[in-house]
Parts: sequence; structure tokens; C-alpha cells
Amino acid sequence: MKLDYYGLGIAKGLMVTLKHLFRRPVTVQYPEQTLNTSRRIRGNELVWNEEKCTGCSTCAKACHIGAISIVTAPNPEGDKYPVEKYEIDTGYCIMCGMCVEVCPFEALYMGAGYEKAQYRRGDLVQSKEVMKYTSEKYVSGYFYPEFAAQLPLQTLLLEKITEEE
Amino acid sequence: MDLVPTRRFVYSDADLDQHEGEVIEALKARSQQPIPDQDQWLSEKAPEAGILLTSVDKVIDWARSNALWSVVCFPACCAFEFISTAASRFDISRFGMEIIRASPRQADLMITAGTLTWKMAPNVRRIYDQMAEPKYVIAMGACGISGGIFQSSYGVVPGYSRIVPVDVYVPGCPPRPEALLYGIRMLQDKISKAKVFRK
Amino acid sequence: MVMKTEPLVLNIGPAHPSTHGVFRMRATLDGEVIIDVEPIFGYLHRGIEKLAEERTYQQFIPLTDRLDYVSAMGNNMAYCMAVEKLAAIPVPERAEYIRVIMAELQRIASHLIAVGSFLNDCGAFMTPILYMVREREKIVDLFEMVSGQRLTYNYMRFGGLSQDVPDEFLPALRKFIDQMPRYLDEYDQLLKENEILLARTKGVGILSKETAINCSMTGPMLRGSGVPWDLRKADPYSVYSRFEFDIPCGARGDSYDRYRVRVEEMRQSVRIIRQAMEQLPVGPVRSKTPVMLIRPPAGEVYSHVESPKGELGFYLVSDGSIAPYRCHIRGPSFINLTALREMIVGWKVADAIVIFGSIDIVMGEVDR
Amino acid sequence: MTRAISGEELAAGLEQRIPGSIIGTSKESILVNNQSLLSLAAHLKTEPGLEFDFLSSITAVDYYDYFEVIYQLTSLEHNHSIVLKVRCHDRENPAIPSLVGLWRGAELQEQEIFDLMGIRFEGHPNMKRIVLWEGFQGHPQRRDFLSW
Repeated sequence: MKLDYYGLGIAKGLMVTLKHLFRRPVTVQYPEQTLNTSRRIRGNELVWNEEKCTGCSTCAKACHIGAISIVTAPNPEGDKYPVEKYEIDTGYCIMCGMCVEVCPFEALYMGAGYEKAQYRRGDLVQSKEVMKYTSEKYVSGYFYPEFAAQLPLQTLLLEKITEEE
Repeated sequence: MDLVPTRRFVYSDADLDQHEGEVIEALKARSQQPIPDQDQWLSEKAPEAGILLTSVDKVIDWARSNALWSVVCFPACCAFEFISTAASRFDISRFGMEIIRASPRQADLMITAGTLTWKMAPNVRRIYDQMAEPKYVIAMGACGISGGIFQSSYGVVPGYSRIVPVDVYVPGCPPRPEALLYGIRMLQDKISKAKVFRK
Repeated sequence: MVMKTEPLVLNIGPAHPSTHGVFRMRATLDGEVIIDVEPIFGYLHRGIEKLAEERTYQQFIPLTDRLDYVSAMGNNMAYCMAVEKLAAIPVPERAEYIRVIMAELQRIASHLIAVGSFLNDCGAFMTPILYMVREREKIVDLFEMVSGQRLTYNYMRFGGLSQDVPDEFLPALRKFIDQMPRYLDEYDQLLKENEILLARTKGVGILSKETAINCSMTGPMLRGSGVPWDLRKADPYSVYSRFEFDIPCGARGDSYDRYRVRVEEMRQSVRIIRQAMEQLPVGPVRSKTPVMLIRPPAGEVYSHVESPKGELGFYLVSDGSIAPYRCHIRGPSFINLTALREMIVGWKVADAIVIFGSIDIVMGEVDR
Repeated sequence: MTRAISGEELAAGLEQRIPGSIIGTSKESILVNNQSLLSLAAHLKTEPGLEFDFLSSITAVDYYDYFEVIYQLTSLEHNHSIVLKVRCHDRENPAIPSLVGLWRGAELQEQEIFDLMGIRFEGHPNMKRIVLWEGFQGHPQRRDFLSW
């Protein structure tokens, strides 16, 4: 007879449940609260610095899938090509960050925005006007420690649960 | 009397494999072009309708958009971001969709979490066909939108829009849970704009 | 009177919630007992090995993330080690230590998912996996901190890492490894002697030692059958020879043993991370290698690591160009399915799901 | 540390036991004659002192002129390893003896190679397409396969 064990397993299980009643909730109330993302976040956008870009197309070569399309005009004098078209198709982009890593002129950064869902496939293509770098833009510190230092610390589940926006 | 099994409906494994191959090839031949997005009406001006119909519309749309039940269609990587979204930290049940249905008959939302291959495509199409109207599809991640990095591969469908009509595209590889939730909220917006009674 | 029945063919999958992805089994049933089972793959065959031939060595790193997407860091490490062996690229000491920390964190995360979904298959619907995913979120947070993505990290490069870990990483990691054993104890308390779990898993799906070796099983499957074979000890790569840890082994080779092996491995991983943090040197994290293109000398190399699922090997053939001539991936989940028939035949359908859950496969790696 | 047995060292002993089985050797691998693959593999598996009981992986490489099938063998007992290579020159209808009888672990891998590379393994119990569907044209792992 295992009478003395009877129900002990259930009691043990319920004890664990009971403990959880007194723990802090882990849920993020997303649209109202947002998490601070990582300082190196690779969001669903790229930020393109027009002043620094020379139109060398290294980023387009590094891309696996040809998500970056770039058209430049010839420029006999000077060492920069004027960029006529600079587009990224976020429908193809996998945010691997290779283009940012290889850019020799530090003209391309990862963006931090991730709310980029669209109703239409064509809207996923980001043009150079959308991607243009301005000092107000929230740029990720992926491969750019000087940007990373300015960003807020990441919210960790380990430490605190959420931070009010 | 001896009962002799007719084996009329017993197929050999080779027959089944052969049949599966034929189905795949047929679907592949049929879906060379993406299905166009069916949302021209989103930018259209709302047609005139009576007060009664408008309020009935509102009630129905409210009910539809706040109880989206998702069907199990998680072929690949994005499934784990979907699990994270459904788990306690991002808690999808705040939007009335905590139930993830294994049966397509009880679901009205398909979140296409992962790469679709041609071998899997007939099954996905069948799941979609079995879902009850009205049904919605969220293409999650680069593979769901366009095939992503696998688009040049011989076995991969370049985007779910070849197989099923897609309502919302959520880019990312995989999208963060917040991004998926944003996509779900966009879908809810879209549903709440829909006119149930249209001329 | 003798009742005669005809065998019934039952198709499980590919869109079935308990097949962990798009796996399909064609089971032949006699009544409720499975008398034959044929695994059918290919529903996630993306041709990664072919895609490797069209890409440069560097560009293939993001694709390795999508092989076994539950343990992307481990795959990164395995592939980078193979190319480093092929092209004789040195790796700085600090990078090796950080790699080990990442690989072990990833092992914990992968085993959490494995255990959670295994318990899910045992009938505890959703509850255990919610706890496990919550712990995994903490690891994912740490990975996001170093690499910027939550699932596909693309963090390692040939000759080290893409970037050094940020300053806030090590305190957070210390906090995590202090917390983790407490949570593991809690789950043990909940599950180790749970009567339902014992009834469903003890003695179910026994895989004998000889069959396990003959079927080329690796990882927790092999160790659950009582073979203490772990590449971290048997063929130490990276800096694993500097750490002290045990190889947990099962005795009977049933589903319960495999589950226990995974839980114990998580404890050992915590132990390794703790030692690695103490010994972590300072210095560069990336040796001088080109960012874009490397041209390894012509030749071939086989390099393997102990991934959470088993032996993950990369066989690379180079012809001296910028892209691999041939890249073969020995996916542990794929080969672990060889013994599926041995384990499942003779059990009922409900047990088959439990046995299948204890194998812990990831379809991205099975089909590749 | 797993000791990689040198191919030359091993081949000298094997050549005496099974004459004519070894075509070439290198530092890590031995290149085996097609016909004597089975007997040589059986010898490697059972011979005391070698006992390669664990077949860790099988690969095939397409070199245009010939296919090369590569077996990575390990001994869990002695912790050493060797690489076996077999070549197959027929491009239209390549065939190689199957090792499933010795190592069950070869079963799925040989099937995958048959599917993706088109090499038939004679004696395999279930030689059919595994990852691609029936009716797929060509074998994608071959170098001359174009996906688009």
C-alpha cells in the first residue's frame, strides 16, 4: 500500500503553482508598454547616410539575396558617385547586418524600428527618402559603439519586468 | 464463408508517393504567379449604407476582430517567435486569440510561420481551404513574404502569396514578437473596417 | 473464433501539432498497436547545402542559423570552426571563451524547449512549456544584447566574433546563472517524481546500447542509452578541455532517461559557464581576417561539435575559390531518426507521440 | 582527443588481409575499391584493435569526372577515426554497395544521397526519394543541376 504517498505529487505540484502566485508578472502590455530593445538591435529597416555614401555598392554585393538595389550616375571628377536610387526590399531582407558590417565608409546603419507590417507587398520596399539618416532618427548601435552608448539600456526579463514608456 | 478482403482502398506506399508527387507538380504549375492582394477596398471611400446596416456591421466586425483563432501552420523558424508571442511574456491572449487550434475548421487566422516548400504547399492549401469563412492570413517573416534567403532554392515556394491570399505582411527574419503583435493589430484594424453587407 | 483484422495505415502529419514541425509518419496499425512506421521527410527541405555553393563562405553564416533554429549559436560555431580548420585561421583566446559561453547558453535554451515540448507531448498541455519558454526568454534576452536578434544571431565570424560582448552582458549573465539552478530545482520538484510522467515515460521506447551505436545516434539519445560519448570530452574542441564537467548518462535508454539526461546537461552547462566566466581573459575577439571574402586553400575538412541534439558536423570541400565547392551538414536530428522504427514499433499511438517527443528533432536540421 | 589514424599506416595492414582493396591513401583517408568495400568495411568493424563501431556520417561529392562517397568512421571504444572514400565513375547510372547491413545509421543518409546526388546504393532496403517528391526532375546536389 502506498497510502502515505497518496496525493503527495499533486500537493507538490500545487505548491509550485502557489509560489508563482506571489511572483511578479512577466507579461508586457505591448501596445501601451514597450520593451527597450537591445542597443544592437537589428530592426526591420536600414538607415542610409547620404553624405557619407559614395555609391560603391559594397553593401549590395554583400547582400545574399539582392535585397538592396542601387543605381548611381557617372561622375568623371570627384571620388563619389551620385546615388540616384537606393532601395531595400524588406520582404527579402533577413536583417543579417552584413551590409552594415562591410560598408567601408560607415554610411549604412541598422535601424531600430520593427513595426513595419504592411497590407500590400509593394509597400515593403523602402526608398531612400524613408531610409535617409537624420540626427533625430533612432539608429541602432550594431557595429557602431558610439551610437550604442547613447541608447537606453535593454530591458531584461532577468532584472526588471517592464518600463513605462 | 470466407471473407476475402478486396483491398480496393488499400494503396501501396509507392502509389501514395506517386500521387503526392502528381499533386505537388499540379499545384506548382498552377501557382506560378502570386495571388494579388485583395485589399483595394481599404483605400476606397466607404459606400453609403443605412444606419441599421452600419451598426450591424460594427458589431460583427468587433466580434470578428477580437476573437481571431489561429490555426497550427508552423513549418519553420518563425514558429519559435510565435511560441514566444503566445507564451507568458508577450501573451497573445490579451488580444482574444490564446487558443491555437489544431483543427482548421475552428480557426479563422493562419499565421504562416516559416518557409514553405513545394512539398508542403498542397497541405497548406488544404488547411486554408478547410478553414471557415471569413479567414485571414498573416505572412510572417521574410520566407512567408517572398521566400527570403531561400527564394532561389529549388524546393521553396517564393512566398505564401503563391498559394493563399495574404492580408498582412510582417517583415523580419523572424519578426520580433512585438512586430507580430503589431501585424495582428493591423489585421484587426482591417477587419473592423470591412463591410459585411456590401452591394 | 479467431478475429482477423486488417492492418490500418494511419498518417500522422505533416501538419500535426505533436510532430514538432512538418514531420510525417506513416504508421501501420494493428488495432491500436503500431506494427510498422515509416518516417517521411522533406516538407522543409530548403536545399541549404545547394545554397552554400552559390554563396561565399561569409554569406553562408546566416544560413547556418536557420538549420537548427533552436540552437543557432551552436551552428554558427560549428560552421566557423570548420572554415577556420580549412583555412587555418587563428582564433583569439577571449573569442573562444565567449563562444563556449554562448554555445552552453544555447544548449540550455535548446534543452528547455526540448523538455518543455516533451512534457507537452506527455499530456501536460501548455503548462510546462510556458515555464520553459519563460526561462528561455531570459537567455534570448542575453543573445539579443550581444547580437541584436532574438532567434537568428549571425554572431560568430571566422577568426572570432563579430563584436565583443557589451559591458552590461557579464553582470546579466552572472545573475542568470545564479538564478538558473534554482529554477531547475523547481522543475525537478514538480516533475522528477510525478506519477503521471513516470507512468507515461518509464520503460517506454527503450533503445538498447548496441542499437543506439549501430544506428549512429548521438547526443542525449546515445547518452540516455548509457554510452558516455560526448564530443566535448571525447574530442575536445575550442577550450572545452579546460573545464570540469560530467557526462550525465541514462541506464535503461527509455524516454525518461533521455529526459533526465537533458535536465542534467543543463546543470552541467551552468557549471561550464561559471568556469568560463572566471577564466575569461581580456583581449581582442577577432583575428585579422577579411570582412568580405576569404579563399581557403583547396582541400577538404570535416569538423564536428557537440550540439544540443548530438554531433553536428560540417564537411567542406574547397577548390580555392570564394565559395565552398561542397558543403555537407551532418544534422544530428536527421540521423537520430534512424532508430525511430526500433523504438516505436510495438507501442500504442499515444506512446509513439511520447517516444517521438523524446528524440527532440528540429525539422530545419532534419530536412536542411 | 579522437586520434585520426593515418591512412598509410592502416592501408598497409589492410592490403595484406584483403589484397587489391586499396586504390590510394592519404594522410587522413583511404580510397577503397568499389568491389571490396563491403568486405573491407566488415573487417574494419570487427577486427580487434580497430573496431570502428560508429559510422558518423556519409557524404557524396560530385567532381564531374566521378562521384566520391566519403564515410567518416569512429570507434567509440578506442576513440580513433578514419575516413573511407569510394569513387564511382559512371555518371549515368552510378551504383555503390550499401553499408546498411553493417551500420544501420547509414540507412537514411544513403537514401538522402540517392535523392540528392543520384547514387544508387545496392542492397539498401528502401531505395527511394526521401526529401524530394516523386517526379522531381534531376538530382539537385550535382554540380550541373541548375535550380532556375
